Amino acid sequence: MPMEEQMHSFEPKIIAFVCTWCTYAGADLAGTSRMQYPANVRVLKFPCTGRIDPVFILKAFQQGADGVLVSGCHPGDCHYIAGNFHARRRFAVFRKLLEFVGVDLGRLQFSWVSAAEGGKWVEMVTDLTERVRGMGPMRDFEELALEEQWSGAITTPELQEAYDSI
Amino acid sequence: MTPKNILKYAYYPGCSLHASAGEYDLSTRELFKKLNIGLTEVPDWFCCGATPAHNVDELLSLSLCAKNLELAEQVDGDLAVACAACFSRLKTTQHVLGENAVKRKQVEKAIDAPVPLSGNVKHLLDILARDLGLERLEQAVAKPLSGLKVACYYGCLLTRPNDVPNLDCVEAPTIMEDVLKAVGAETVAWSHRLECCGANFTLSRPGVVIQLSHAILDSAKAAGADCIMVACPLCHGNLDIRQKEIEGVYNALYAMPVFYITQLVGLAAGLGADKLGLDALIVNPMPLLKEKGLV
Amino acid sequence: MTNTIDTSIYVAITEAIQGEVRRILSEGNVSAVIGYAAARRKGSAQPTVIVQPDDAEKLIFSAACVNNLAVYLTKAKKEIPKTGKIGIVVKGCDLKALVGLMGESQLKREDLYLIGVPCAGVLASTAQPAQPLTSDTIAPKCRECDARLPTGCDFVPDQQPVIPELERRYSAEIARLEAMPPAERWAYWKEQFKKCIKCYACRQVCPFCFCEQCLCDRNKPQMVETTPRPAGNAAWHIVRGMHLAGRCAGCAECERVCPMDIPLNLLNRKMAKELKELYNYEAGFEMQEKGPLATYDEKDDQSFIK
Amino acid sequence: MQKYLSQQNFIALLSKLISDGKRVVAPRLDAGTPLYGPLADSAGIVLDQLPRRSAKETFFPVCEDIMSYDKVGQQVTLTNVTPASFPETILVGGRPCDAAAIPVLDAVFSWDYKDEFFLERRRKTTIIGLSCTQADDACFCTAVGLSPADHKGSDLFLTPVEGGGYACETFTEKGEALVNGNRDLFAEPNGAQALPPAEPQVEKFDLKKVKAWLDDHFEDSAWDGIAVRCVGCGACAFLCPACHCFDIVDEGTEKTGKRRKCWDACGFWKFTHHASGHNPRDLQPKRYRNRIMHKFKYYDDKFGQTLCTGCGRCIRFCPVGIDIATIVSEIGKK
Amino acid sequence: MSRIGVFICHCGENISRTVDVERVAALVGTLPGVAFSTDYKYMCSDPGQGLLKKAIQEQRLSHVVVAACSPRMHEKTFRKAVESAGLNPFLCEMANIREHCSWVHEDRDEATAKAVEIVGMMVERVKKNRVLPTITVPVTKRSLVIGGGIAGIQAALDIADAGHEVVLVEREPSIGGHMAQLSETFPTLDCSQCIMTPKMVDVANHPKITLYTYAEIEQVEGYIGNFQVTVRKKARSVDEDKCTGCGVCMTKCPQKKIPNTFDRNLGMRPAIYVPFPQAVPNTPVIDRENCTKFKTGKCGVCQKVCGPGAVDYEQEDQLIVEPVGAIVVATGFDLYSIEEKPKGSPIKGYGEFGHGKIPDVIDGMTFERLASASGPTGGKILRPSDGREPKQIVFIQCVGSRAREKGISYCSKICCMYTAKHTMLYHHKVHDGQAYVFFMDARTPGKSYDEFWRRSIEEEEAVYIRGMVSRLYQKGDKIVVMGSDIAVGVQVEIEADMVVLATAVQPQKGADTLAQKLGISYDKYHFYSEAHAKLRPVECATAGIYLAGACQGPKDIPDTVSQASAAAAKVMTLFAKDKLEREPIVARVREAGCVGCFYCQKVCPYGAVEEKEIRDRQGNLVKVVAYVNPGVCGGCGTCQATCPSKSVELDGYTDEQIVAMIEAL
Repeated sequence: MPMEEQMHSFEPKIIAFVCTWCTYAGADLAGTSRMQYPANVRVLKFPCTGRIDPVFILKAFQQGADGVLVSGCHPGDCHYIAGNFHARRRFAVFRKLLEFVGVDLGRLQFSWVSAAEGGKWVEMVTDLTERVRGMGPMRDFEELALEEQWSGAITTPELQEAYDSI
Repeated sequence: MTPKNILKYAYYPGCSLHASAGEYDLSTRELFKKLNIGLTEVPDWFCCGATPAHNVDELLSLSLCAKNLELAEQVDGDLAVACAACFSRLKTTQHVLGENAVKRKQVEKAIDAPVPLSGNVKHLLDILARDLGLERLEQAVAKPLSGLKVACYYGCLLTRPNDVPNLDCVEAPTIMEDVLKAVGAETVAWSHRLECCGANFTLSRPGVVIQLSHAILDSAKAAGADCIMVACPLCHGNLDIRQKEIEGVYNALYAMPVFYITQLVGLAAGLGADKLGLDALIVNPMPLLKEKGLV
Repeated sequence: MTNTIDTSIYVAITEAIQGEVRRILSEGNVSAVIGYAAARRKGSAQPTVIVQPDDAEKLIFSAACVNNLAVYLTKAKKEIPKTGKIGIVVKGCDLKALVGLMGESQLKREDLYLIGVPCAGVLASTAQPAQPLTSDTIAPKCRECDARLPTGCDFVPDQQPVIPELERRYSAEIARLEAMPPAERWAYWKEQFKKCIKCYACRQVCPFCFCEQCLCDRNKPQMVETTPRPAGNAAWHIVRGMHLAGRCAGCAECERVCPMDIPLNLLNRKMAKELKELYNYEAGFEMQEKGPLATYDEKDDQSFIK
Repeated sequence: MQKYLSQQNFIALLSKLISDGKRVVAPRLDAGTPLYGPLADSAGIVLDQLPRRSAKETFFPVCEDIMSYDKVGQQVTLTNVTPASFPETILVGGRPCDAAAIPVLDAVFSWDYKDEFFLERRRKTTIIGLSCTQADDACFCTAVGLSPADHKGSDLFLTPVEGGGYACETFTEKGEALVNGNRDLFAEPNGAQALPPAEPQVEKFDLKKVKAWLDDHFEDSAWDGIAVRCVGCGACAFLCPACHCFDIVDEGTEKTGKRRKCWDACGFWKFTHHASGHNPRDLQPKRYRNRIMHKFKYYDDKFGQTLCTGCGRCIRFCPVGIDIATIVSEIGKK
Repeated sequence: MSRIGVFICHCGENISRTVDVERVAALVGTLPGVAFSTDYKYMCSDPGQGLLKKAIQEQRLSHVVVAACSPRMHEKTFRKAVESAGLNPFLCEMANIREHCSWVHEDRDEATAKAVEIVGMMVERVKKNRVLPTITVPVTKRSLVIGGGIAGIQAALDIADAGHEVVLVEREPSIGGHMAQLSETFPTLDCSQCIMTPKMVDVANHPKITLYTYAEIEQVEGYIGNFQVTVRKKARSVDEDKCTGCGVCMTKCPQKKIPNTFDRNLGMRPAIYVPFPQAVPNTPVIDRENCTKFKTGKCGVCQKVCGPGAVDYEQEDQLIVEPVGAIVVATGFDLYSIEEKPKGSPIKGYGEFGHGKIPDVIDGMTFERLASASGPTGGKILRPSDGREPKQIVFIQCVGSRAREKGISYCSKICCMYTAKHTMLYHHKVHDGQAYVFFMDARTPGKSYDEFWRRSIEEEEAVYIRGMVSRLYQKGDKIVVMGSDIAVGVQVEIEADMVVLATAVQPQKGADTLAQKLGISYDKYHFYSEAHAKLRPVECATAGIYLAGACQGPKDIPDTVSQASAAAAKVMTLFAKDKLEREPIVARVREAGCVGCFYCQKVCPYGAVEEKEIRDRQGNLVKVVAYVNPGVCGGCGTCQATCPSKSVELDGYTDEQIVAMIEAL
């Protein structure tokens, strides 16, 4: 089908890693205030952004996420004093690494969303979803996952099919 | 890297020293020659923008100084500055551009060159008191200024604003006194060391200058000073050139010679009146100097 | 054009090392010394552990002494009899690793006797051990070396290495990659990572990979695929890059030993570059109680956070 | 049967095989590194350097799926990989040290358990060996009783001759079939002088004495000295043409995943690490001992063969310069 | 194989309106490991919970997922229910299909699909949940209070009155702190001494309070409920038990020329002294720096004249170890000095005000002593230089405060009010005098504060000039104050007889070293940091340590006293139970994997990570690993994300649980 439609029919998978005190609460607020946003996002709750290991972001992409949102408390608001400060450095560096190996950072968004910012949560999710929709599916890791060492590769019809399907 | 004991500097005279303050320029060059301190005038330097520029256009004033700083890089050694205003502007530029990357980019675009923020900008006072050092200054004294009571006048620009010139304590500096004591003079404790003289209002609103400079002369007199020492052409202009006028307005009599630091130190170093341009002073210093047996 | 690099000082250095090691062993200041000894292949050298003063003469230093011996003080340490203070021969680059390890409570300065080597450079992995050191055969890391004279050691032979100016290949290569569009970079690394066979030589020679149980060996949960397939390989090298960020001081052993020629040090240098730019941090120069990722500043850059 | 194959026809042969839909595995550059791999076109072949990894992966891949599982509700479905789907393969340019290892491996893979994954590939693969004309000081095939001109393991063996081209000799039906299938490309021997084979410098091991020593020195302080340098990576085993330890891992999620067979190395701390947490080879010397024992004793005990062909890869690429040639010849002198 | 029960809530129509709950229940029922799934109108209702419990027992469920509202709403509810049905509460998870799904999406199919995935994720997660027992920590029901100012005194009395033992430690020879130095207090102008001294006496006589004056904290070990505090009791050279406080020693001491610091050096005191007449305890202390006996070995008068023979020159410092369960820090404040500061110090002096070298330029606390009836002048306002009564007095506000260029950017909070008070006291004592105040803003929030301030202007005739003072200088016996009146836009010059500077409030000297001993954090000015600026203003991030008074930030007396009582209340809450219970969401170290790089320790905001030695049977040290103290751990998990080998795990948020969720996608 034409690229245009393809883009449109594509529903990106967005994974959000959020801290329970600010952003999760912010998302709850968005709910209680009945704001509307795309249904593409799946939320994983952490006590604190400080708990979010960069490997999770990698894992999310490997598991087929088209976009990843990481969000926590604004600087100074951390329920655990400094978790978000540590996270900030960790991610500042990690995103550079991902970028360097060729991941398009358009698919990875970081934000501070407080418990009072239901609106901002909606904005973050909507923006990322639409941006990623525009970028199309995250094929890099999916393709990589199907790659084999030549010696181990067996080109069975099913496999070929799976490969062509992406 | 030049060894510690050989001092050499790039020299930024500034406009005044090439005009109204010729004697400051002269005495500076002569004194430094005497003290074996190398001075190489910055090639093709131009106005720092002085006090007006930054009130009109910040980018302009910053760019002017930035360009001068860049020119100074061609000459080996730190940048020696005589005029307090130039000193203040150059320092301010380094400070502002060091803090604000955005402005720095604009300026670098304007002058089409990187701004040397690391280069050391030093006022003559700093060079005499610290680089040369009070001890070596004392050794250089040929004719101690003993018995001469001097009111050291800093004005507004030498130490202010906080954290920019870092020449000495902002509100209670002693560097001038230190230098003068080293050359045998006596310094008086007085209140108006750091008050404003009116600076460039001297042209636009002389009234302000008359009033402010009067207060300064007055308190110097009250403190028993024979003369005033300055390190800024503007201050000098207001206190020296306008002194007669002030005396007229307030019908007082000061007859208070106003020296440049290099003139007094030069005197102590044994330089003759001609090499110090003492004749260029409006308030004739000769009677005083004769009285003290210094000429 | 090729110009040879003067390694004549290595003779004097070798003698100095032998003398010092003989002394400290016979005086009993140390129980063992880790150094380099000549090996069978022409011009080659290999790590060795000496406990007898008489064996000191086996020690050498040459352009083939590429290994970062610091690794023997971490993982392999458990197998070197820990009978007391240990002497170790270190190049400036190796020393950086030791400094880092001290900061991470893996080593104590007082347990070590550091024999520093003024170094004019060592051979690249692509060169044969017998080849002379030239601007072509010198290891890439030596081209950007900023620690040719180790400091803070207990003993450093009094020699001055003369070094020609060599262009910095890593910086250039990083710039080249950064200039690519993401897809192209991805393709580049994919080709490289596909070759990986997970022999873990990179991990095993790395002084900072001192974990007893590597995260990537674990399967509950399986953070990264352990099999040597492109997916697992990429994940492994990304995770390792992250774990070394702010710690790797660029001994480039991982890259040297990789039998598949994967330019691993590029990842580490890139991380180092970023940390320098973000937090003005450089690993290995002085002992830091906290690395850049173990601390923070409230004013840290967050321009990437909405 | 003996033939002559010109350089030009050699390339032509490869092209033909490729166009016949055969998988032609030969040394070529993979992102700058010489490795065996399927040729996309005959021009890609690189014969002047020894491939970094041995030819064993043609039969014993770095990693291969052997089974997959899928869970739906309480229902679990298992799907086995069928060796039948492996492609017909011609392995070209196998060095004597690589080719010679294959028959050695036959022994272990067709012993009590028949490993169809290995054997099926073996059946479907024809090996064209190539004699060596250069050796470096890491090469030691002669020390283990082979030679740079040894055709062991080859179905068809090529020897470069003066004035270009190769003298070829077939040793199996596979080899003959290959020649017969392409008669037009093979000429009769032209009597050209074969280029002198390489001459590795390592003196011949006394394998009997080596084994004799190993037989009664399982426990010996010498092992500590030998392995003190070893940092426990798998480079030696993975580059080795004869090492064949493998690990079986399940990878995937709760819902779906694969069971995979991939190379393992006795250098790793996880090697023979029991679920209990106990490891009989808990220290590096014990692990390295296993490497030597397996190559020069156990395999001999079981199959009467030596598990080393002297390719020298483990010497060239050991991060810490462990030199098996030195170690073994020293053992031989004890 | 786990037997998971999934319960989908309609929440009336809140969920079922947009999510096809029956369908969700049906689909989820087919997930591996799910043994039972159902939907119900109101899961949180009694019948709903009943249904849950019944299912757990009848279906022998091993884990539970309740798909309903936000866990922040009802997680506790359902975990309790699960517990009452005999399952560990932490084997129950909630899937948020209301706030995160039904309420934010309109398309029924989309919402239903999303709900299925959300529940699916939680199903995978809950499989990895472990049984977590609640953590309990024993509590020593004794409390330490550091600092004997009004804050410390108030906290100590409150805690002691609640029946718990208190150890009160004061650095000075007497308790009372700064409040004892004050003359009268705003906004009521009652005499500080009169309201302070009774409380001091209460402390001294309270059976539950152990008082250590002239003592400092040497070392603090342990954690909430279980601290071991070492107190250094400095040698007083006077035996407290023998001394009757008759004071003969002081009157007879030949060395009487020592500046009296309590009186801001306005008066003199002997070498053996009590800081002020109402001191508690009323036991003198020998100032060894200045005592002739200690300097030259001669003298010894005090010992001779002391009837009970209490004077003891050989007395030495004592170290006393006190086990306590909670600590209240009330170390109070100190005043900024305008004197020249050492080069490079972030705080700078005031050269324009004469660097403290002009004798009649004093600070507010000195003025308090002048105004105090028990002060060096008996309450008369007299110039330190010549003892004359100042007829023109200038008060300058914000000296050091709100002055970024001087190194302090905060507002000292109390100066506006006490300066207003000073103008009143001055006017009461010098009727023909005139007070001027230079101020930036008058900050008078607080009960009847503004009225008080206005009174100083409207009734007590203080002249307030809005503007800064640029310079002071001595001119004859006058002090010329040059300032600006920005309201009128003119420069003003006042020839004053005396100038009083409202200098900034700073933390006590050594506040940082004490903080390091206690393991609590402090800001760049060394004020102690509270755990949360709004919600936990009296607690430190370090569990079991509480803050009272100006050590946390500038405060006036009412605020200080209320915070002290609040801190006391926190201590009592802690002491209300014999064992401290806390949610078991804490980090645990896998010692097998830990290599002791202590990254966890470096990033832990709570200082919960300790070093632990692992030894073999022979007692040889195998390695040093990290140990997380469950009593102190705050449960943020930063340690786990930082640990290179993932050898520390946060219960309830383990890698297994999280990876399971990611893989469920």
